[in-house]
Amino acid sequence: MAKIKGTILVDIDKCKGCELCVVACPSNVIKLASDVNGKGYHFAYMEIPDACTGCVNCALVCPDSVITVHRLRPKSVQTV
Amino acid sequence: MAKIKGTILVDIDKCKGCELCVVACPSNVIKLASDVNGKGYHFAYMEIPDACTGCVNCALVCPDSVITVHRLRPKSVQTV
Amino acid sequence: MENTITAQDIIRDGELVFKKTACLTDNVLSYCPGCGHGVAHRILMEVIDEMGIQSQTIGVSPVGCSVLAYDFMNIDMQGAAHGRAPAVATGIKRVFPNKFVFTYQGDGDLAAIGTAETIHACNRGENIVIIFINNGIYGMTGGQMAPTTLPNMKSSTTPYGRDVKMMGHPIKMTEIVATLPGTCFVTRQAVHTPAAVNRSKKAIRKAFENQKLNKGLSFIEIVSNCNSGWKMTPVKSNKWMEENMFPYYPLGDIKDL
Amino acid sequence: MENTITAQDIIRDGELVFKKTACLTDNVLSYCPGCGHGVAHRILMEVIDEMGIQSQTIGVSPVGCSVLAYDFMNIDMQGAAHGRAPAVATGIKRVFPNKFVFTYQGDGDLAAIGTAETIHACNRGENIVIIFINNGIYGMTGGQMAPTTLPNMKSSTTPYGRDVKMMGHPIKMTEIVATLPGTCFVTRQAVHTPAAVNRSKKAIRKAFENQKLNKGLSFIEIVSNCNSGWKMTPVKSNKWMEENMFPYYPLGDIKDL
Amino acid sequence: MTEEIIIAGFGGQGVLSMGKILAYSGIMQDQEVSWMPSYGPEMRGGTANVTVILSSERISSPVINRFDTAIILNQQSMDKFEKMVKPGGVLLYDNNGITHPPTRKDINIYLVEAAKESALMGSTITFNMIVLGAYLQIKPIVNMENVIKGLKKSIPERHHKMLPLNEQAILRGHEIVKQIQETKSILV
Amino acid sequence: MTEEIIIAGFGGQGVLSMGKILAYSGIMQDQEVSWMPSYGPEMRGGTANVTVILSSERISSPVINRFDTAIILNQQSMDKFEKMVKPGGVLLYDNNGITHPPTRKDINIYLVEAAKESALMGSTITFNMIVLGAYLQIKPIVNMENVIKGLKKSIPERHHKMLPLNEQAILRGHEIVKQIQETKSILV
Amino acid sequence: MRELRLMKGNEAIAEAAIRCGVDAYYGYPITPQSEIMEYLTMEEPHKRTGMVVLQAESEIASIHMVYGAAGCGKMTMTSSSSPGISLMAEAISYMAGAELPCLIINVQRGGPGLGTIQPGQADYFQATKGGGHGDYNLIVLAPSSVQEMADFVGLSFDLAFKYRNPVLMLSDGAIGQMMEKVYLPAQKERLTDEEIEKRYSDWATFGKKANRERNIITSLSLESEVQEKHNFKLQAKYAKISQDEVRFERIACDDAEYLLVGYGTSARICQKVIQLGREKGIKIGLLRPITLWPFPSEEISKLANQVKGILSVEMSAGQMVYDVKLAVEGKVKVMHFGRFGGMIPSPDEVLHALEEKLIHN
Amino acid sequence: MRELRLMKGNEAIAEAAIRCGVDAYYGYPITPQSEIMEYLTMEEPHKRTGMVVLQAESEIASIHMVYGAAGCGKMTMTSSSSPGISLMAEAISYMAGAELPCLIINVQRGGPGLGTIQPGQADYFQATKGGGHGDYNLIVLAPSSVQEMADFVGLSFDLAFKYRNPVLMLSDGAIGQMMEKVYLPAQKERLTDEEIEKRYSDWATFGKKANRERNIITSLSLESEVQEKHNFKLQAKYAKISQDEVRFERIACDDAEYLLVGYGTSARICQKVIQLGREKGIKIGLLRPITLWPFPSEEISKLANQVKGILSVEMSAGQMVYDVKLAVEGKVKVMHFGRFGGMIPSPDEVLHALEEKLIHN
Ligand SMILES: Cc1ncc(C[n+]2csc(CCOP(=O)(O)OP(=O)(O)O)c2C)c(N)n1
Ligand SMILES: Cc1ncc(C[n+]2csc(CCOP(=O)(O)OP(=O)(O)O)c2C)c(N)n1
Ligand code: SF4
Ligand code: SF4
Ligand code: SF4
Ligand code: SF4
Ligand code: SF4
Ligand code: SF4
Ligand SMILES: [Mg+2]
Ligand SMILES: [Mg+2]
Repeated sequence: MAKIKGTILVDIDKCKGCELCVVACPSNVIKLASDVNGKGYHFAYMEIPDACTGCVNCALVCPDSVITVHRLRPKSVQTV
Repeated sequence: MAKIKGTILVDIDKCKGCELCVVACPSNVIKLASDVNGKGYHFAYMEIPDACTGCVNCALVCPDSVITVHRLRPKSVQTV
Repeated sequence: MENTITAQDIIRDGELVFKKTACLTDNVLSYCPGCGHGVAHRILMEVIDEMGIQSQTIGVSPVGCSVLAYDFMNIDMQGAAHGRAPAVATGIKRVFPNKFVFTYQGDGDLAAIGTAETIHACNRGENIVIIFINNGIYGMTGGQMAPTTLPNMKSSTTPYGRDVKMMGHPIKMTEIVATLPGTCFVTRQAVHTPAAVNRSKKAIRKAFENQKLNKGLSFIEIVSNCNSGWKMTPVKSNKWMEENMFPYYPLGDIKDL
Repeated sequence: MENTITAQDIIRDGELVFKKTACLTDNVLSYCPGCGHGVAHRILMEVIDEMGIQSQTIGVSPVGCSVLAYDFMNIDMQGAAHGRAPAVATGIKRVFPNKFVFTYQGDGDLAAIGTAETIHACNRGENIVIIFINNGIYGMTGGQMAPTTLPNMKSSTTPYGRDVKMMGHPIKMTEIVATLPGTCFVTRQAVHTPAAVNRSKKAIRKAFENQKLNKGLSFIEIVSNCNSGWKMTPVKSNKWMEENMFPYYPLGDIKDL
Repeated sequence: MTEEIIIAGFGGQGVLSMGKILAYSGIMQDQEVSWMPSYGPEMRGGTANVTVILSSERISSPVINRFDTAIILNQQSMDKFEKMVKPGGVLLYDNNGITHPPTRKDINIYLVEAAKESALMGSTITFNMIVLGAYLQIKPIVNMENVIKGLKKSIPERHHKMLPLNEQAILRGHEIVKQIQETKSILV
Repeated sequence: MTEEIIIAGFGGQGVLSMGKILAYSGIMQDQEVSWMPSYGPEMRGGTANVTVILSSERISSPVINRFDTAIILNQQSMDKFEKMVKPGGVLLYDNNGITHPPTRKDINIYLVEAAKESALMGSTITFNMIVLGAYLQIKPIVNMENVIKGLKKSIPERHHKMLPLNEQAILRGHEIVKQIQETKSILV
Repeated sequence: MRELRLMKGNEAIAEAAIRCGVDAYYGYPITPQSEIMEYLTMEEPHKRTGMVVLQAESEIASIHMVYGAAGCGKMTMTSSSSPGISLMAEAISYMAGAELPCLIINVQRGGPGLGTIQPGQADYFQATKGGGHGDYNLIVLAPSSVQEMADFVGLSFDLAFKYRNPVLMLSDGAIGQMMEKVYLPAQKERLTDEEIEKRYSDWATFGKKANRERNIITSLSLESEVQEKHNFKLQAKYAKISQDEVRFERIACDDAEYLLVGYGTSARICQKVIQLGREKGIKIGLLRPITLWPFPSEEISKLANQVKGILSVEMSAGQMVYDVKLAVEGKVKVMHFGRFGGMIPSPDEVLHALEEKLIHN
Repeated sequence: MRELRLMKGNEAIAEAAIRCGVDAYYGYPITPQSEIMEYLTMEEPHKRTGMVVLQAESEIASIHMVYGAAGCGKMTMTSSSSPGISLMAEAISYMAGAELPCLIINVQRGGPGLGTIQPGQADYFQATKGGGHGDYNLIVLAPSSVQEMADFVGLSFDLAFKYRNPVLMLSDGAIGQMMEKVYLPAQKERLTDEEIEKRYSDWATFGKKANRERNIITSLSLESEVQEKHNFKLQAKYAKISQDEVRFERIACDDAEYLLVGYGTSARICQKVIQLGREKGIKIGLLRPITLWPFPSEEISKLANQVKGILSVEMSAGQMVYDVKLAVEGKVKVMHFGRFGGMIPSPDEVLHALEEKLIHN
């Protein structure tokens, strides 16, 4: 099946490591880094980037609006 | 029929002539005087004293609590 | 023959069936002729008299025509600032939980400036009684619109009638406080007829009994007249009240736990 | 092969499906990690962006954690005193009847000190939108009891849990204002899951559409978390909210005229 | 010229509007005027009074406690204001409801039975105009023409049909005082 | 004797309680003390700091802007407080999260890797006690006995079972500094 | 030519407000000033000029409605009497902090507390020293005639917008309730929304335009440094106002040997005192502050060099007298005479007090 | 012996309140004083002494709850910070008018408006000149240490009941938030209802007993004459308090050539300034008013005869300085130095200001 592919960009300097995106992602794409950012937060990153469908769930629940989502529909879908 | 008899005392100096007792009396006992009291009010008085049954309706609605009511039950009734 | 019986005879031989309660002072009420405040005062004081709680009762008077209630009620009283009677009563009741505390407030006082204090005292379920005289107007200050002024009703600040588009609809505080868990008894009454007076008095009695039982806040609205503000004679104002106020503010118990 | 597609490919060839709205400034939100205020801010600004009304909108921020909302919302805003946002919004809307005006308030702000202003703005049917963030606590001042704090819930002024006998029950302002004729749309929502976020946003959109149509006051409660006040991680707080807040504050439309 | 007047009576007797007409009349005659009412909580049954000053100079205090003229229409006001009339001043009163008539010897006292007269005229609304007319006969500080102008100004348009009746009442007041003035040279 | 100290770091690092223990220790030693925290709206992620003064005399201003000692636990605090240490004073810091270490030459700087040490000790709650111990090794303004007393006073009864661990951490702090002091006579 | 009317002071304010093009009045009834709103509702200014008149649920709501509308650059006002003004204290401090132009009218009655509804002047401290918290100043105007009740409405708004500062008109029940002749100003057009957006584009909230940063109305700065900077700016503004906007009236001062200082109703009474005094050969003058803040300290200081004594006449237990003393700095004796609690001093007793306290003493 | 603790000023107030036998605290959260109510709720004083602690829905509700309980003769208090105190202005005027004893605590922050939550001293005018309407005075105490935060609770109630007058403790965020040693008073018993009914039977409301007239708590007199009489009575009381209750501390004044006047946190800083100054050879003294009303005018007037100049140090743009000037009456130069808007002056800059404004000038 032609799967929709997505990717997220996390503004890691502004991420507060709240983990809400982690639990909101249906594909378990996101994890918190063991490193911290300048403010001392374990920021979010794509642990399994391939699993991302670009469903925007993570972005919808991110309180700090630090997630940007792009989505690529497989050709077949795009041309329909 | 042995009728219950009543009578009212109006503190005419304090009566404000509001007429509420007049309309509340089921026996049409009360009227406002054409004279006025010290405050310029047409005070209430018993125009038909015989008709008073001492039902206290007038006293209940008098906003200024200036009506006192006495009642005499006919002997027959009193002794029952 | 019956018609030979004089008033003197009746007074001498009969029984005294109605007399002003001793819980009212002898001061002449400052209210306009026919104003419902007077009857409300009296039945409230009768209840206190009949329950024998004069020495344990503290009343709170508002700012409004009844600001001088303490001149007429023969009990210890505090005059609260405009709208704050429920807070004052809370302050009293919390330090004297076994005394009887009530507020007596007008519609401007209770439903406009005092909205927050009213709602929160009710919501906390303070063990007090609130007597709420709703005459649809600010009596004391000369007849301005109250939150309870009826649609299209004239007042000195709605000289062409209350325009609900501009000013909103009359607020029904009684229905609102009935929804709060802190109130145990919420009722709307009147004092314009003997029967209404008796019902109101019963309600007040129940409210104080509730207080004795620590049941929460009892809230008694009395729909009343303001002859001066409405610019009517007392008799006409009572009629107008029946015809116009009661349909909007229907009488009866709203909540009785 | 699909797995050869890189993030760069997707960004280049795909579409941008989510990006922070330009109606939010670039300032870092001052809220704690995971605080619902952030999401509420965003969807509110998205609606304004999508309706194209940024240049006609005036917001009113409260005193509470969202006191700095004007640092984050890229629109003209006024900071109101604690509890007075509905009065401030009334003042604005009456002189600018064709602009869009909203307030954004916390539960302490709206349901405690601001009770009178809330109820009367709703009752007058001011053509505004009220966004009411109910997190059951005073977030900003360090987690004191709010009028909406749940029974037995701990806060810094109810360290042993809210005793409803002493403090009364949590107040449901949303249900109260729904009874007032001045409100046209009253709903309770949340922002803790993608679906909830979408529903909240729809509600906000509807509220602003109502304002455009002069339908009266739209009131949107958002039940939210306060991780700091509740002393929980964001994830746990959302769970706790579902289990404890929602039963008391059930989500859904209460009134929709 | 300065004339300082108090008009005092019950709320419903048209005390304030009498003062207003007087003040407006003064304005029509290019005088300085001030009109200072008692005010209080709107509980009826109380007394109402108004201090009116007409002067050819800028008026300093609008609140005074000595008067050239007192127009008194009930007993409470008599009790309060009789003593405040300046020696040689005027006290004009209606005796309806007055239980203790004025007793001072150093002022000019006029009894005007305006209530009775207004009943005779068939309209109680003329009461205060009779009083006003009486006063203006005693102290013609404004001329009739300006009084009529003042009357017009202070009565709402929709009541202008009552103007002739009011004028008539003022004239009736004139006459009553004229009669008094003619019948007694020394006033009680 | 007067010692003016600032302790500054993130909200969660036990900055305020470290100050409190120090202050209580001072009391146990019959000193005058003041403990003045920064305070602000309860939004997390901000820095927290506390000024502690121990003195043999009555303390005048509890608010000061020059310190005998600065204990610094994050970069923001370093940026703000490094410059406020009096010449010849002490700056003690943990390097976790510090991107710009202190550069002043006129003060005595101690790097104490307390975060690392506390991880080694298996309990992050020892972090601030290690720092405290380190500080007290540098400036033994209160003796250990009184520190333990202060600790007891400032920790709620129910946490007293943690006292031995805390004591251990303080001693670990002592040691770390002792080592530093032994290995270098001139401090970086 | 301006229109001549016989009006109450309260009514004159209301009519002047309509004519000055005021955009909104928000208020709550209280004696002795309810006629302001009553007159306005009767006149239906929304039909005459589009002016908004709204009865709020409380004084607190009124003043915050004023805050909102003033923040939009609209000419906005409220009025109340003593207890109602006290309730506005927090908001007034906010408005001063947020630099919002507006007009607040206090038709004073006798306090403290519920007090009486009769005239008083005991809110002088509250008006001039800030009933609210923090360092701020209101511009305070004191009308002493019905004419000034009308005139000061326009003046107040001029000053309010010139300095972006709230203006308080400190009147009292006597001036509010009394009728006098008043020449009314001609009707001015209200500013259109476009004009407002143009004039006040640098601060007022009317919707963020693409060509400017968003405008924010606030009195908050969580950073003390920022707050202090803002306060320095406010203080500089107050210094400027103190320099440029002092207003007063000198009556019979040129040859005066004794000086009365009085404002509002007291100043009216003092005029009679001057007359009575001069009839007795006492050369009395009156300095009538028109602005109570800024206070005419300099003028009083000058007069202190000339006179033998100064009597501050107020319907209070003595409040303005301290500002007089501060101005005089001990140069001559400064005394106070007042009736209060709703009482109005008579000219006789003021003269008597002057003689007792300054001449025979 | 009294118990020694390390406590925040806010906590010290709360603990002292329990120990002094206070009957009720009603309050509403606001930084920087929320710890008072937090400490109280944590301590559960209803179990320790029967003291009532209730979180109200607003400051307005709190202060009116205080009104109610105080009217019952109970020892009642509330606390807040600047904006919250402004909201109480009407009620405070009512309480002064009704002569109710109570304690109100203002832990000041920087204003105006919402301002900052950092310490300030800009509510001096509000506290001493009456934020509310009408002629009244509060007794105002200014603690300058945690110890005094505790000690002044009892003192406040003593004064409040002695004079039947509200007492205001004017503290600030620095003293509220800082911890110091504090010796706590021993636990006192609360008065029983019977004791209260006996002590205050002539005025407090606790239910009308057969042997006395009803008691009424009010601040209203519709008759001006009656109101004025009441006001004269209040003024006489204030005069008595002014005479008997002035409190201050003299520090290093005996040989001082320059005088600092400062209260609360500023006074603490001034102590350091004295030290720094004397190190430089400048003989500085400090007069610390403990009662801000009544103000130690007489003592300052005396010191003005001795020193070369006076600097009023306040965390405000200059408020107390006017009372200093009134006391000094031009005898020596009086200047003001302040940081504000949440800023606290450093001892260095105060010394510098003193040198600039008084010595090199
Ligand atoms: C703070 C404050 N605002 C306004 C007033 C003026 N005021 C006195 S009574 C009143 C309203 C009275 O109306 P209501 O409560 O309905 O009582 P009523 O006179 O009708 O019985 C108002 C607005 C006041 N005394 N205090
Ligand atoms: C008059 C006044 N009283 C109290 C405060 C202190 N205060 C600031 S925010 C707040 C409550 C905040 O709670 P809420 O409205 O629920 O907002 P949240 O922080 O939870 O979002 C309080 C009491 C204040 N600033 N002003
Ligand atoms: S939801 Fe946003 S702020 Fe929270 S962890 Fe994810 S990206 Fe970071
Ligand atoms: S877009 Fe969807 S799938 Fe991708 S990370 Fe976000 S929630 Fe997960
Ligand atoms: S009801 Fe009472 S006051 Fe009214 S007329 Fe009758 S007796 Fe008089
Ligand atoms: S007692 Fe009854 S019958 Fe007698 S007068 Fe009164 S109402 Fe009429
Ligand atoms: S004004 Fe109205 S409410 Fe007040 S006393 Fe008169 S009738 Fe009653
Ligand atoms: S304190 Fe609570 S409401 Fe405030 S930002 Fe933090 S989590 Fe959000
Ligand atoms: Mg009413
Ligand atoms: Mg909240």
